[in-house]
Amino acid sequence: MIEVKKISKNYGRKKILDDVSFTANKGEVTCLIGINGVGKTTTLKAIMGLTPYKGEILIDDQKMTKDSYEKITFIPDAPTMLPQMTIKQAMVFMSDFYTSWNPERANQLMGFFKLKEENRISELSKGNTAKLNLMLGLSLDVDYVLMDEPFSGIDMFSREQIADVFASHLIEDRGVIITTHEIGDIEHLIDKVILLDNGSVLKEFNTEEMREEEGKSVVDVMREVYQS
Amino acid sequence: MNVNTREPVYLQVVRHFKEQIAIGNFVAGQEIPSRRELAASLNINPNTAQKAYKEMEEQGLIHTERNFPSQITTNETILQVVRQELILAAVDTFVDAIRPINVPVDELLRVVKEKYSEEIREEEEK
Amino acid sequence: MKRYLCSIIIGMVVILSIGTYYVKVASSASSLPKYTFKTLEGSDKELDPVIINATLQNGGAFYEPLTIESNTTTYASERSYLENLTGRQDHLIERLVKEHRSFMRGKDSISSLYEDDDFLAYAWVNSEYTKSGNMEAKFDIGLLEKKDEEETSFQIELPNQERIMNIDVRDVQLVHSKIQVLTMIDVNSNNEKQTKEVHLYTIDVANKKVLSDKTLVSETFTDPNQVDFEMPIDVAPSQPNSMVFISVNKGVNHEDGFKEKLKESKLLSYNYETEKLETVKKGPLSLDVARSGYADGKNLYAVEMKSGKYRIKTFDLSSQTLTSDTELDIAANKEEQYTAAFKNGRVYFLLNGMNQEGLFTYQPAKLLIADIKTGKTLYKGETVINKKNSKSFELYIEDLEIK
Amino acid sequence: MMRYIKLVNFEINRFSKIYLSLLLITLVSQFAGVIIVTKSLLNDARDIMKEERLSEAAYITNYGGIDFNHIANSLLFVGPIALSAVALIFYIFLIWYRDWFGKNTFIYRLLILPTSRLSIYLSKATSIFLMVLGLIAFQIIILPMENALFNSNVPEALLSEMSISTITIANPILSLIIPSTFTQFLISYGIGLMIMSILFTAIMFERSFRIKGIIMGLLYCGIAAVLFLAPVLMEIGNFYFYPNELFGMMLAIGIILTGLSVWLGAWLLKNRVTV
Repeated sequence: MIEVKKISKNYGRKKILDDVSFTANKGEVTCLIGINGVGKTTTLKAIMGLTPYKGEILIDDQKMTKDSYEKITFIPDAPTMLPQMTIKQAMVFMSDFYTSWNPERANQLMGFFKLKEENRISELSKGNTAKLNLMLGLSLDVDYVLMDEPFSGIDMFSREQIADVFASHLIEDRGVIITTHEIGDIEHLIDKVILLDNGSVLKEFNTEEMREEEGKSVVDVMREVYQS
Repeated sequence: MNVNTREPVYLQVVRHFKEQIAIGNFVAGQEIPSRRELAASLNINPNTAQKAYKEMEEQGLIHTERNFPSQITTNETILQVVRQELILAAVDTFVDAIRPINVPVDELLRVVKEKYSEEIREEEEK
Repeated sequence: MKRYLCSIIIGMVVILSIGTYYVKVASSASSLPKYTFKTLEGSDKELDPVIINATLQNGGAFYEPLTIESNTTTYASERSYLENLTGRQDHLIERLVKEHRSFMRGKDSISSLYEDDDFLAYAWVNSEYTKSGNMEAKFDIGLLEKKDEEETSFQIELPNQERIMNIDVRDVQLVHSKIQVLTMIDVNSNNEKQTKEVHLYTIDVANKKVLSDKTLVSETFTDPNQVDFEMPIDVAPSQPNSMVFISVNKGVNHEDGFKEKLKESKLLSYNYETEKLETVKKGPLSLDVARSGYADGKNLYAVEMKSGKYRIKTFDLSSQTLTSDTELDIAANKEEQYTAAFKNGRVYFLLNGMNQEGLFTYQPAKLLIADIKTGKTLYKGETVINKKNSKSFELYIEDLEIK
Repeated sequence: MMRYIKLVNFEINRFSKIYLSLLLITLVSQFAGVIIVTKSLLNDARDIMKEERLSEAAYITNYGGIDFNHIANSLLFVGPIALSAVALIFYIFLIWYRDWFGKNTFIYRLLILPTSRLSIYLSKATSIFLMVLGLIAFQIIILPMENALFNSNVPEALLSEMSISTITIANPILSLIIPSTFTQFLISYGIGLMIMSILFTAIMFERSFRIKGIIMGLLYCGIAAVLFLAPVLMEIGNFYFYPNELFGMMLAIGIILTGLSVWLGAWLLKNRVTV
């Protein structure tokens, strides 16, 4: 379980996060939703220790250490490997540094995404870059996967592919936190929604419960919340 | 399966299964896909698949023995009930839609019979 | 493994190449020529107190300082880093630092020091120039009572400093518990006239006061006239001396402005005890020689070159008479430069070939040690090099120090 | 530890193309320098001998022999050394900023590696330092070859042969990069290491606090400089130290400053840096 406890963050005078708290369970897909610039990415960075913050974040009841990076991985929406590397070299790099690297899954995903080992990262399209990120991130045998806007700016077919992989490779005992501002593609895939606005949590709910009890889709709730 | 985002997804999965059983795509005792396979094939969250399986087990539609893949129940009664349920649910919707037109029952049955046979014939011709 | 090739190669090359280089450097000091004195006459024991500081030069490009002590050559590169950091130090200062480390802090000018059995005294003028070009100066005074290591240190303003442009401490004495500071001064002037003065300051250490500022000599002149004050080399600068010599040389600058032509000169003596300033009678002493002589408070020694030989003249200060005039057993040679030292009743006399432009032939340096009074040769020797192929090496003698 | 070595190797491989070019430029330029400058020196000497009708021996007496120092002072010889120095100093900054800037944000990957941030910090420092030493080692290797080439190109009568250590002592730039004793080597490159760690820490300040961080970084450099030079500055203020005391103090301050900078830099990288 990832516990985010009252974290706050300022850039200068601007408040990015203000007392944000939520939990994300293993085996669940938690989605941080909000219109752009509400601190979704900052929250993920805070969890990964990529930005300082006030408050506390615990991963399985423990603070982040270097070994946590074998347990939790981050898939940002920009390439995380050097542009001059080939995909092959990127994979070698991953297997060099992570004991949790799973080469079989990597090969499987490579095939599925039709990525070629000899392609250079700098030459990849936006969609293929997202696929590469996904491939690298999901090929680690980790407990938690954090994804930042995996669908933004990607063509429809790639989105479908990614959503497919998302469903088939997010094994039930992993915890997933995903940020997005376009819920459409994955609405039926997520368990829990954290609605963020202006750096604070507006609403937190379970999607199936919301459907069962109120008959509302996530988009309905968003509309309600943001338009009121 | 087309997912309706305003209705709990697990219930939609259960209904999907029931439809498959009623049609005969799933027969008694048949092994069904694992939760992960199901999630992947329906493009849904594995948790939802899990929940749907749990619901179906509670309803007696499937049963799981330890370390074996889940199977469609062999209990004919339950299978019949599923069929009945589906028929009844469809008929309910139909009745609800036709009731305001105030058609005499005999005429309605005749039209239904004609239409239904025609559709079957057309399907068979294809 | 292939991926690590680059790093492994760099690592190996770094260790091997740099390692080998410095191992070679460490052993290469021994490849520099070693100078030793070959005894031609007398006993090598006489060599023991002799320290020669010199520089080895090779073809105008390479300098390597060296010291010949106890007849062994040591190059600076052979000494430890810390030893080189301290640098060459006068033997006396080295001893004083060892004995009175805290007092000696920052005191490295030997003519500013005075030492007797009970006291160690120090006087120095700390001067700075303000933006307007005026000098601001303070005396740095220190007195150490050796018995109980009691130290008095203070600063006092230099009296009449506004009229001074430049000040140089030349001798320090402790007379009746007062520090006497002999200084040479350039006086500030706005016009053509220049004034040079010799001042004696008397400082009361107990009351931290300047008791008196006495002008011993004052000379005013205008260009092209020139006046210089000179003092004989003090062979024991920190020892108690009751008498000092000051030669006053008046001359006219040549038009090229460089060498002066001597017009008039006199030799003055000052006695700290009696506070008397006297002009030394010219009679027995050639002034020219006295100017470049050596004094130890009792005697003035002068080196003279006469009919192909070097002579040492000893002049008694209190009686103002010539007490001896002896000939050294060494041939005089204008191409060679002498360095002399007077100590232990001996004269140490080192002759070395002057650097003649482009003439790279090895000439040995010659060392003579003789009794001052009798002129009797106690030791005579010359340098030999342990290397044959060292025609391009030249030795520059910087100073001759006697322990 | 293994990951630290892998990171060092990774950083070196990343710079290897530029690094190899630097080595190649040095090699070509210096050897070209030896050949070209030797030729022109010999021509000059022959011209003078012709004009003044001097024998070789007389030429040597009047003008001195032709020595390697002439080569070592030429632009073709010193230029590549300066180029390499500038490149590596520039790389102290680039080694960090290249991870942040551009479309590819490698810093994300670097900071989520299962290794301590200190290793990341140290691996970058180590790789730069190793590459600096590599260049020095390379110069030490090719210098004797260049000297041998020079000696074989100059007629013996005109040649004033110099040993390698003499060459390095006589040339100001060579004596700077190849100190004359091993102790001096340790001290010089120790100071280099200290300066690099201070610069790294200043960069970490900037990366942590951006514009405010630039001021903090500059302030840190200033404070470090004042601290390191404090014993010397005290001497200006009329407090005198013995040379060995001065050395001891600067050594101690230098070690403390280096340690502090590494610690602070790694701490900032761990706790304050924003990507």
